[in-house]
Amino acid sequence: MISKKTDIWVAVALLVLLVLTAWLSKVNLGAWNLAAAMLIAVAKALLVVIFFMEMKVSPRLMWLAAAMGIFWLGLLVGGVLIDVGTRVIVLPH
Amino acid sequence: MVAVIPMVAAGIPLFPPSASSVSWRVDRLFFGLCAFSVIVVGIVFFGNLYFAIRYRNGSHADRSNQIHDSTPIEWTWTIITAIVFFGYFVWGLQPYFDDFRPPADAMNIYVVGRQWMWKIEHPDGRREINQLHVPVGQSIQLNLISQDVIHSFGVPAFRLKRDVLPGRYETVWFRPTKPGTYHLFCDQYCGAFHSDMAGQIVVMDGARYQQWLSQVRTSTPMAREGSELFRRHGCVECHKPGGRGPELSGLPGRLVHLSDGSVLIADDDYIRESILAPGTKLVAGYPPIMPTFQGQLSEMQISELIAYIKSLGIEEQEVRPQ
Amino acid sequence: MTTIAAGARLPVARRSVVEREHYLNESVGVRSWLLTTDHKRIGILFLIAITFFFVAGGIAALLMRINLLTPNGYIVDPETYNRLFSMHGIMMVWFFLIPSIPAVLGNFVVPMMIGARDLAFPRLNLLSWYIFVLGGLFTLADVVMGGVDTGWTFYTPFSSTYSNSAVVLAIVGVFISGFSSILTGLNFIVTIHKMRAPGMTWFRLPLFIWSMYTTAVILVLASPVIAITLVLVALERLFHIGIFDPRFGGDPLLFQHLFWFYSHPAVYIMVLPAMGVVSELVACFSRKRVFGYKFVAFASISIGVLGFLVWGHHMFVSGQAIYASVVFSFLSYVVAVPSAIKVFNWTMTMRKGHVHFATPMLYAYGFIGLFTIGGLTGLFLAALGLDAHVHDTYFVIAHFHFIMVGGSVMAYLGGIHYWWPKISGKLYPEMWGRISAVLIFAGFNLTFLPQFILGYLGMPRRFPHYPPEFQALNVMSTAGASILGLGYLLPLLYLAWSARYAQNAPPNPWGATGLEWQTESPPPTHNFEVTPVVTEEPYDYGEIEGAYA
Amino acid sequence: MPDAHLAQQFDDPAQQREAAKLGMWVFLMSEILFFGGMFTAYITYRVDHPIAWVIASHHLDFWLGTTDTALLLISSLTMALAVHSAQEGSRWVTALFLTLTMILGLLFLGIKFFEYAKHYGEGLFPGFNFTYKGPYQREIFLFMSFYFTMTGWHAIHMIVGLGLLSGMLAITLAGKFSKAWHNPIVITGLYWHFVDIVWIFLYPCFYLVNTR
Repeated sequence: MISKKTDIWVAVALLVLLVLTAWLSKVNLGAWNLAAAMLIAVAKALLVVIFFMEMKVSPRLMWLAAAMGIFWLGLLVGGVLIDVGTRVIVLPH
Repeated sequence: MVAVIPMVAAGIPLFPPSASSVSWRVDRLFFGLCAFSVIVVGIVFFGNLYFAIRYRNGSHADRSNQIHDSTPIEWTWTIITAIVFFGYFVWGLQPYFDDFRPPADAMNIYVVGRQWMWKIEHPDGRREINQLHVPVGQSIQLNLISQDVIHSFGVPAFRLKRDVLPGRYETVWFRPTKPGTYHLFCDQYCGAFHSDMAGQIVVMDGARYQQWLSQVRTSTPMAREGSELFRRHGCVECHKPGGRGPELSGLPGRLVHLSDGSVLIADDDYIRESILAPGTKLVAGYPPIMPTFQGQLSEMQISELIAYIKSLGIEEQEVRPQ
Repeated sequence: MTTIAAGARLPVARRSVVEREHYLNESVGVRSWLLTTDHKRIGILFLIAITFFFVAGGIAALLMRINLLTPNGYIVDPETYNRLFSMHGIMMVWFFLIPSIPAVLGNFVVPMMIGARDLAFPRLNLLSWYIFVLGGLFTLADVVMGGVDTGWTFYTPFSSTYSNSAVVLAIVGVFISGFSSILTGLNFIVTIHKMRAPGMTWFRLPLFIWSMYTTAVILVLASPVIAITLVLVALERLFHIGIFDPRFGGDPLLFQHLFWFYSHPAVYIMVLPAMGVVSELVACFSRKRVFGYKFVAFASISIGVLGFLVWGHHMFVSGQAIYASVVFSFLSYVVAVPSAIKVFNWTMTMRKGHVHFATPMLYAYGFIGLFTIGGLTGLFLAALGLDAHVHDTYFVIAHFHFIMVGGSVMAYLGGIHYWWPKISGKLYPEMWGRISAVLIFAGFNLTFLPQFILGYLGMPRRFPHYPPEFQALNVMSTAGASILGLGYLLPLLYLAWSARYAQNAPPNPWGATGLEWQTESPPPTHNFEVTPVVTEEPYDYGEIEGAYA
Repeated sequence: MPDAHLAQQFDDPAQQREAAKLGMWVFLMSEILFFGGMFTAYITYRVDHPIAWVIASHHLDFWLGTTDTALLLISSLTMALAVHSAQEGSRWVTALFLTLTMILGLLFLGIKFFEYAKHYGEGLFPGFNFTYKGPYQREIFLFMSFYFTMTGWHAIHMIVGLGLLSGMLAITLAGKFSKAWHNPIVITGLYWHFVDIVWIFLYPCFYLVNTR
């Protein structure tokens, strides 16, 4: 079982990440801002999933369910971006 | 298949005309896929039939050493199918890429799709509705855009189809190779009169095209468009000689006796009001069956109808689209 | 285990037995049905609900076909015709085809096939039925309020801005029925994972379970996307928030991407269960294990996964980028391979078997033939060059009706006949079953083969008026539709008749393997007196000489 | 005497617990796709109008968004602690943490509706009161539409979560849960953490849009 102490440390880590991402958004890193914000968001989400949702102690099946949800979201976004990203738009003059 | 012969003789079309530079390539791909389909359906049909008859219950066929699994067989028909499919995929690409790269010498024609009508504008400013006259052999580039919903400019004879999007130009090109009149359809569902949005592509050889260019007097466009609306919205069904609605030719300026006994001189407002609210000023002796066109006609369309009704009275031999 | 021959030559052994207690007579009365948590009763409740919508959708289809007898519309004006094809689409897709095999046959048979007493969440299962009925009521309310004229595809900006029909009501109906799908899918996934009988490993599962598992995964992953997409359209219609509105820089293709991301996997939701039923029928009526069990099982899984990658082939001519169209065209050819494998495996199953031509097997043959043609015509539409010509024409209509009606509905009827003795405890009249199967096959072909020709001629879909030269082929299609309509009426009659008056069915009338045949017909409420233990491979027909039929 | 809470279709409590958790995870799979649809639309428009998105994002209150995120992260902690104490069977500690979680949730919603009211006042509420005139008016209209739709749906999920939590609190106070039987709290915990994760992604998408 995940102990209460671990939970508290995870919460502290989450708040630190929140402060980090908030601060980073004020700093102009160019294209890296988007990447940084997304990376930190993914890190926070993983912390919540693994510790708070006790994925660490759950059987492989739960991992598969969570992973499939994310993978399918990736299919949807990826498929749409293949079209939207490579479209040559002729705007009406 | 014996029934097919009389069908063809009775003029039932079984294959569309092939009238553009690309159509024979699309047909070749179609027949290639048909051949493959006949083979596969043949294998499956005769395979099932043969096994069904030979191994039907009660038959004394040899059923020793039944095989339930055979990985080699499975992989062979998987790989063969995959390779054949990949071949057809590559074959399918080629006609598609032709559509996307119009030749440099193409004549630019602007097509505006709007609810239930194609407005086509030639490079020299000539405007047509639901009609496109083009010379044979000349590459035509169509710049398609829609004013409201998504339509689709479809010409089966040219094996051509491209959706017409609001807010964005779509370009497609074709080169007609055979003179004639071919169907133009709206292929993307766009509302009540989606099927009435059909028109014609008239391909003419050089001489007749020049003759068409010079001969056609561009009548007052408003009246021309009005006549189109008059037909499209079904006014012609009632307002024709001997029809259920009052006669409209020569209406402007004429005295009209209303069902409530009063009399008025027909003017634009009266015509406009009786289009939008037909019940208010009903002509004597006619049943109140005319539907309201509120919300179906824009202001511009109503003025075009009025222009058309006015032109009815003056010159009868108006050039109308056939 | 002696197998008693079904059909007319059966020695009449009308058991004047004191009525054995089973799930049908265990508790009686409307309350017991409306508050049941028994997966078998909920399956029957779904059967009743979707049959109503099948009849309603079928009537809409017949009216459309009659209207197409003449080029300028025979009985209805264009606005009504548009509402007819929209209702036909919505009712058939969401209120008949998607729930047909999973919610009726799946609910009834899945727990019994894996040796469980019930689904994992029986109350959620009943909730799924009530949600389905609520969605159906909204759709009927929409019909009363004048119907929707956007087609079942709800393309924007027409559906969100320009249509002045009861679009929001229809959207709410479909939105609610989406959650019924999610709950059914959720129930099946958890049941198949967690509640299999001892010894029932994954590779001892019947192939019907494999296809139901894949369908459940697709149901859970695809339905929410259509739910949110339709909600956005409803918000756009009610509050003009501009998401799909080109005037605000909205992307007209975004709706099509989100819609087809659901709707192509939805066609696999409709056809995969049918493939599962056909695997069962072919194995049972050839008295032989399905050829290449593992390949057929993994073909189901790969169809489920690949089915999510191909939605762009609906948008080849709708202004999608060239690069995306090439990728989607390639993937559409890849997803066709597993379907081909399945057809070859079914054919090979019959080799060296004992083939019986009972009604379910006739439906299985119908499925294999028509699904093959349907699948192959899909290759025509996936070829980029050819799609430019046949997209949005009657070629597409013929293609998907070959798979939906020729495939799914045939397999659904096959499954209903196959498990009817287990559902109702009665034997349906075999002769009538065969007559209706042949009638449906003939009517179907006469209806949809001419439409391939019409499609290549370029007749667009959803056309109330068409050029005069297409009339002859349309008349043939309407003639076929009337035969098809009659063909569907017959099973309704003789199955209802058989539920009351036919002979009682033995536990295993077809001599089939599978746990659902090892318990009584109709089964007790808890399915098995003692939970069976599975020891050997599925479909173990061995060398028994089929004494049956 | 078989376990009172063991449903008839299960063989033993462990199977029932695992089935319940798997059931909730499968439901969360569908919820990921439900919000995923909106995120896909959001990404499409961000690719189409990158600069406008940055300007539109400045209309949102950065500090309110950050405090909201902090509140939700802490509520996730209290929820996890509630689940732990439920597993240990201590009734009052569980009730305490459940109440804390609900308070934090209500605070979050309070801030959120305050923001909604503020934007309504500024005339930035598409569909109801959108009077913004200025550069990128159309794109800001779109951005705000997305903001209200996506955070709106998130708020609806929060309200459902608060409903579930109050139900759990009632059952806990009535002493029905024990060391052996506390599945519903675990399930509610999974749901609450999921709603928190959705906000974790909503926050950067709307409040931290600063460059391309």
